[in-house]
Amino acid sequence: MTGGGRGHGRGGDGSCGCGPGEGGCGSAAPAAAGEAAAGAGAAGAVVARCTALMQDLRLGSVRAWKERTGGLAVGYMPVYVPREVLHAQGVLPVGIAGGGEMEIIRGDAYYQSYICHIPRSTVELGLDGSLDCLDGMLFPAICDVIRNLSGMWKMLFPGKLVRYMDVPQDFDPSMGGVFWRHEIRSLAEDLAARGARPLEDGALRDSIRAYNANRRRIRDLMELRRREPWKVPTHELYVVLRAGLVLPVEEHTALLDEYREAALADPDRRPLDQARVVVTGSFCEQPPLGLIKTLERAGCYIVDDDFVQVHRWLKGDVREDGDPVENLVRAFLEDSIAHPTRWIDRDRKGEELVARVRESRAEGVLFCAASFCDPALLDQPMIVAAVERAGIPWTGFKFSENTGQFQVIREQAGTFADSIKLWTGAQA
Amino acid sequence: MSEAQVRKDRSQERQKQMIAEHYRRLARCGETGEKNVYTYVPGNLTELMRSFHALPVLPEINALQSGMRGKSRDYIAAAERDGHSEDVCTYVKCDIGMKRSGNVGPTGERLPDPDLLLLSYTGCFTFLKWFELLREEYDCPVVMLHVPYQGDGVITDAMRKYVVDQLREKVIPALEKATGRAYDEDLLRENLARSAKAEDDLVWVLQSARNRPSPIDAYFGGVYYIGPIFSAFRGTEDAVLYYRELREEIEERLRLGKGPVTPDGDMGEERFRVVVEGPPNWTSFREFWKMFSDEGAVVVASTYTKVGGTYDLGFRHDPSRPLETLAEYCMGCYTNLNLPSRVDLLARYVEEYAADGLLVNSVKSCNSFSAGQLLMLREVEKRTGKPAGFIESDLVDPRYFSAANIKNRLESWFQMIEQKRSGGGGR
Amino acid sequence: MRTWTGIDLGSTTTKAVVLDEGARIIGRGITNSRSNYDVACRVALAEAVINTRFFLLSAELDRAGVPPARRDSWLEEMGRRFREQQYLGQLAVLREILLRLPGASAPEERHPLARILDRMREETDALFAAGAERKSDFFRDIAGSRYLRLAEEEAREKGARFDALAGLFDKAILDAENTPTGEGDFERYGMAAVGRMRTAPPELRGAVERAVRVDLERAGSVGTGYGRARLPFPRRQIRSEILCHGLGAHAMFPGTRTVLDIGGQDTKAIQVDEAGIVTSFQMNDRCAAGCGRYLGYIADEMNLGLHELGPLAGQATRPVRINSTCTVFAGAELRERLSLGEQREDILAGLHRAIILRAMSLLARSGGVADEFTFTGGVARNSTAVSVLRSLVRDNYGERRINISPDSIYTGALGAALFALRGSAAGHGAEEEAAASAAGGHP
Amino acid sequence: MSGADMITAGIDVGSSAVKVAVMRTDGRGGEEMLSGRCERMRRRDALEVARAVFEEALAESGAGRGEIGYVATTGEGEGVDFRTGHFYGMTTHARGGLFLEPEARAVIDIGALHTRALLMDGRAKVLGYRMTSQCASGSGQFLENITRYLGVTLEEIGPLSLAADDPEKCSSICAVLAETDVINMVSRGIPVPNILKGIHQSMAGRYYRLIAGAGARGVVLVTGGPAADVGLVRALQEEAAANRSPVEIRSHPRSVLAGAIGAALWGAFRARRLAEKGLALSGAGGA
Ligand SMILES: Nc1ncnc2c1ncn2[C@@H]1O[C@H](COP(=O)(O)OP(=O)(O)O)[C@@H](O)[C@H]1O
Ligand SMILES: Nc1ncnc2c1ncn2[C@@H]1O[C@H](COP(=O)(O)OP(=O)(O)O)[C@@H](O)[C@H]1O
Ligand code: SF4
Ligand code: SF4
Ligand code: SF4
Repeated sequence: MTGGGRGHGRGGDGSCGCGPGEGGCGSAAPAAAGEAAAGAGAAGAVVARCTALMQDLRLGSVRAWKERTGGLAVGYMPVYVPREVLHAQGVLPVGIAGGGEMEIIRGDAYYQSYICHIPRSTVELGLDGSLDCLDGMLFPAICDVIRNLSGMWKMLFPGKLVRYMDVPQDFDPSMGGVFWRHEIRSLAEDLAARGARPLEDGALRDSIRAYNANRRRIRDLMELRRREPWKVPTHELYVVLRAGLVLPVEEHTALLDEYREAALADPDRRPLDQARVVVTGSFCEQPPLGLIKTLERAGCYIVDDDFVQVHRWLKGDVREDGDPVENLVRAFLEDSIAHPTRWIDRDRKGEELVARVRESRAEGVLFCAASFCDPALLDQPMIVAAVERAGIPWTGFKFSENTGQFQVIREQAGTFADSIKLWTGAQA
Repeated sequence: MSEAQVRKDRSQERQKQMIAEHYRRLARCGETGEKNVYTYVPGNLTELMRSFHALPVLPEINALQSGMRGKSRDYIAAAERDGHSEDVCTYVKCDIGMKRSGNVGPTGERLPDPDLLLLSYTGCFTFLKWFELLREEYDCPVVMLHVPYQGDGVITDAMRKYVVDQLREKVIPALEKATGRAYDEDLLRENLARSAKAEDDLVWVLQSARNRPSPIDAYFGGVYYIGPIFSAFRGTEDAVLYYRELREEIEERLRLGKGPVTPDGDMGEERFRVVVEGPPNWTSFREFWKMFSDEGAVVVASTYTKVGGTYDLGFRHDPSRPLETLAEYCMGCYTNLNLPSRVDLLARYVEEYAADGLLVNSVKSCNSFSAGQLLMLREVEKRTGKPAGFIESDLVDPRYFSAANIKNRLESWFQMIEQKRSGGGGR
Repeated sequence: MRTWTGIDLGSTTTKAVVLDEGARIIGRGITNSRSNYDVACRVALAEAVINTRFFLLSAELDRAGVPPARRDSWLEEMGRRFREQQYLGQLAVLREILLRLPGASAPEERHPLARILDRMREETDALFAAGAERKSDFFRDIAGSRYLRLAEEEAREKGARFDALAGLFDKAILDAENTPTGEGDFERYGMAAVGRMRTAPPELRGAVERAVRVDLERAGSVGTGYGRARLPFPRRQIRSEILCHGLGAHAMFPGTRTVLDIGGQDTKAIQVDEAGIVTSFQMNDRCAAGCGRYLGYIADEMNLGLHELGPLAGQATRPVRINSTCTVFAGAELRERLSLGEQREDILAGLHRAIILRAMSLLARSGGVADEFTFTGGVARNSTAVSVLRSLVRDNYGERRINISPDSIYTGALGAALFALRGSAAGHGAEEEAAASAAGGHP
Repeated sequence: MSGADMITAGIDVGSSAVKVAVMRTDGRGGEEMLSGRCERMRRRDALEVARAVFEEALAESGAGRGEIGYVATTGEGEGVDFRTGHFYGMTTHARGGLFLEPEARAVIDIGALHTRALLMDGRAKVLGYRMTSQCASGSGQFLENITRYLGVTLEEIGPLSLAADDPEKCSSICAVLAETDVINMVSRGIPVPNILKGIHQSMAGRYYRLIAGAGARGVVLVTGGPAADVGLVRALQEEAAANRSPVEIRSHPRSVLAGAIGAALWGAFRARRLAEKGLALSGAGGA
């Protein structure tokens, strides 16, 4: 904030000369003022609803949906799957983003200590019956852990549909495209064999339209956050996006509208003296909500991130006319983000991140990767190099979805925010 | 191991020479103009590369050699200093560290910069990152061959076509460009025919462990036996000769009723027969091996010796279908099999090789191998009724080899097998 | 009489068990493990032998027709006074070492030191009075807690440097500990202890004399535990702790099918069959998070005895969720939570739960919890750990019979002693065993 | 007012010790330390110790309670009830480090549990940092536990380590298991100096990676309690030399007070800011 925000928040007098770190004081009383404000009003109600959905590990809303519609529900590990296809076949796609802070009793028995946390809680959810309502699980090509989880799922739940979705790493329509087309077709056949509607072009076009509408809303909210992060704080946006993993897309789209309106209408949402940062690295295992709040409380506005990435994997709209499967294939090949789980020919990842930093006028980058997350952590040195070349300050830390202790992270993020706030302003 | 052996076997001498010669040629690439291609062990297209007269360089082999030569600690530290995480695969860090420390290979000679990175992306996502990182280091061309995973335990026509198309449209042109030579399918066929010959002999050797006592150790000894065929030599005449000699030597051991060679010479009484899943530890390879041989334990089958091809399942390179056979080879490598197939294979090993149990060495580096091993262990135990053991270490990071801990678990496991055998009580 | 011993050289404590021909436990000894394994081993053995003498003594009293109630009250009082004598002996050693330390020559250190030591000696009577609470039974712990308390007083009242005094103790205790009690202690202190009793019954004196004279022949011994490789035993007298825990648990509760052992640095989940033979096991990896030592740190941090933790945690009303069980961070976590205003009991309850959760995952890894389930190791002495375990087992595996023996900490040593006994039965005497191993023969 | 002298105090509550510094600043760059104290908690209540040490430091400085313009806490001192404001640890270590060693452009702060390396500019602006993870291996606490087994005091570690002739490598990553390693060493008869040096080397390796990872060059000041450990500092210097590193590791006799000093100095900075704006300081929190 180059001398911009003058709000009298907890951060002190709000000028660039405010004492370093004071944003972090008062930690003994975690219910801070800013949140109390956000907790009230219409936006607060939407957020509360979404939080409940996110924390309902037994997927009550999915169960209710199934009862209502009699349709199939199929889970997926949420980095990217062609949800449009499921939707067109009348199947509810359900993103499974681990178990958050749930207690793990048996899931740990399947994993050594040096493997990230999300597969443990996912197995735990499977074993404790939380995922009973799912008729199958899709495991897109994210990393070796998820890949192997697909095999484990086959062994643990022999009655269910289990598919490993090997997304192409070749982006030539005549090769990777053909392969992906085939994968999509065979997924559709598998679903149909389980009682879903056969895949038809008309229905798929409608589904593409529905998801395009959803993606557009999300892009708008992201844009709003980039401009005025105090209006859509990330700890809210995050749970609103998480709700999209379990809700039917139309409902989620409506909910996004509702949230946006309420957030914009809230007069209490005024800027604080905070540093603008882009958070990157947590695209698979999701950070605990407390971590996001901690970053915000330590003086950061998160103006861009890669949480709940499935909503944003495709950068633009999918074409709505012509061969819909081909359109999905083309969108995947040509319009996906530069992602750690994809083979990228030249170093576009760093460039894309730097571009995101510029677009969002961020002042720094926080690498926030899940512990033991190979794709994120192996990417980090390359991305750091790009960020450093661009002269952007950065820092990094690791988390796991059940981290309950944020003291160290607060200290780091606080120091980072301090050094941006104190001196960026002083120079201006 | 070699220095400890009383009499060096001929095959071993040959392998040493092959390796030395290979690295010498690599070191002289600059002068001779020979081209080299970096690639990985699983799904390596050695016959194809050699048909372009390109020399393969295998970063994993360099990393494991660094581990064995006690250099990996420093290399890994160097990579971590440059911002690599403690959490990730140490092969990658060891390789990057080696590059940053002068790129001196296992024979003490410098390795050439790659003319091409051939990313045959088989069975492991880390490969992808690894070459992204190397691309930054060398700024050289990369060609990606996406080998689909056997998610459902089968190779479909669509998968085969996808790989063959990539080979034809991407990999071959890239090799042509990098080497300045035209694709020569006849030469490729000749190479493939030689591969198949060597593969026959290798399979015979590996299966000799069905005998009691087993004349080989299919893990600690096995990693030497697979050396030529998994790395730079498949399809060469040298490899054919090596495997013929090796087979003769093992036939001789069998005739004499001898057990396997160990770090301390011939092994004594064969007390335990075990199947091992997972790669070995390289930094304390001898110490690790001795924990087995001292107890009279011999490994009769292992999956690690299948990462560069599951020949004992019947696969042979087939000169009559050159690109298809390469595609099938890539897709059939061990880590490209799904977990149920891996369990099937292990259970089969325990039974066919009359093993006392399965031991899993879970390495921290390798999610491809390790994620899910605990379930595999349970399943194999359930199916075979034989007790399974579990230890943890790493490939080349000495910090993760805790000798006391591993020894403790191994000892307990062996004693448990024995206690079970004798029906309780003392020994 | 012929006896068989098992020694479990653990990471925190070293345990010894003495068996008679009928596989009955007649002696138990325990001491804290320390920098010198030989000493730890000797002390545990000596304690077990002393305990065996007490067992013999009790038998002598029976033989002399002393009624059980009277016998027990005599033995209790004599036992306490015996410990006191031992304590005084060790205190004298400590004193000598302390006053010899270079730091202690300056008057400003020496005087407070002498005052502290004098007061420690004066206190012993009360320390070992009937019903008195002691932080632990180990000299290091008892003396340490008294010393630090008194040093703090010195610092507060007389302006001595607390840090310096504490440092001196840390130095001296090592040597003091390594000047161990011996097997002969019973002879040495037995009579003195009787003399310190309020009334010294003549039957008791006679029985002590007779108990001292019994010849204890060590017919065989087997060692196990974390540090077993360092035991001064030939290889074939060493057994894996997994096997020993399995067999020990089986001996205590023959219906046992699953064993959980939580020791100082490792946690083991073991499955055994109807003969006590291990069929599967899992232990924690290189990380010692969530093991017994963790509780040790917490107890230190709170200045409590280990035995006080469980009861305190049992008073929790709203247990706190705790995920990190890094042993070293335990203290930090505790402090942070306290500073956030959470209740000590609630935090403690959370810590206990975290430990048991880790154990649950090892159990799951090893094949689950079968009926009957036996919980062993030092942590089985902790009431909250036990109750959390009970409820988690019930929730996840249904009703299971859960066995906990008062001797649970000796399970490994018992298993080892049983192996020794069976080894002898199978025809290996102690000498024979030694000879076999000296010849390097593989069994 | 910014021209007038001001006395401020900094209280650094660590996980094992409380440090207090009382500073006089003139607002024009003149800074002077009036008193500094460090006391280990030894399981006493942190806040009580903090209060006691604060009183002592105050007495030593000669300043009266009423003269203190700002009481700044850092570290885990947020709970200190008489503070004016709180500052993040790295910010204060940078500031304090620069005060102690004006040439320093990086600080490695070794605490009882965490270690962080930070890079700064000539105004103590933190430019980047690295921190150890949620695992206490190689921490100050670890070393402290070890000394208990070895029966040496903290003060003796350094000189003993310097006397090593054949350092014994310590292999375990885990601080708890490493203790056992060390016990094993003792029972194998390895001399104490060699054990200590081995531990120092393995710690130095870890710390050096943090320093290098943060991208440090030039003078690096070691702060925190272990900075007084000459053996550790020497091992760090050797590690840097072995890596032909562009850094020069230094320590300062008052290194342990860096956080407290930094807090006091930031407190002064902040108090002047607020005064300029005509804002009165509230009792606690400062906001
Ligand atoms: N009286 C007690 N009450 C509660 N816990 C105890 C008690 N005694 C020991 N413990 C716990 O047991 C642990 C030691 O267990 P033990 O089985 O002796 O371990 P090891 O065999 O590794 O030495 C200690 O760390 C402590 O947590
Ligand atoms: N003279 C010394 N030599 C070595 N280590 C020391 C010395 N004095 C203190 N320490 C170590 O310093 C640590 C405390 O450092 P400090 O910076 O106060 O940490 P924290 O702020 O986390 O309490 C303790 O763990 C202690 O082991
Ligand atoms: S968090 Fe990372 S390593 Fe773990 S499953 Fe997800 S992508 Fe894979
Ligand atoms: S993760 Fe495993 S297969 Fe992949 S590069 Fe590392 S060691 Fe090799
Ligand atoms: S220090 Fe803590 S987290 Fe690290 S290995 Fe040891 S117990 Fe585990």
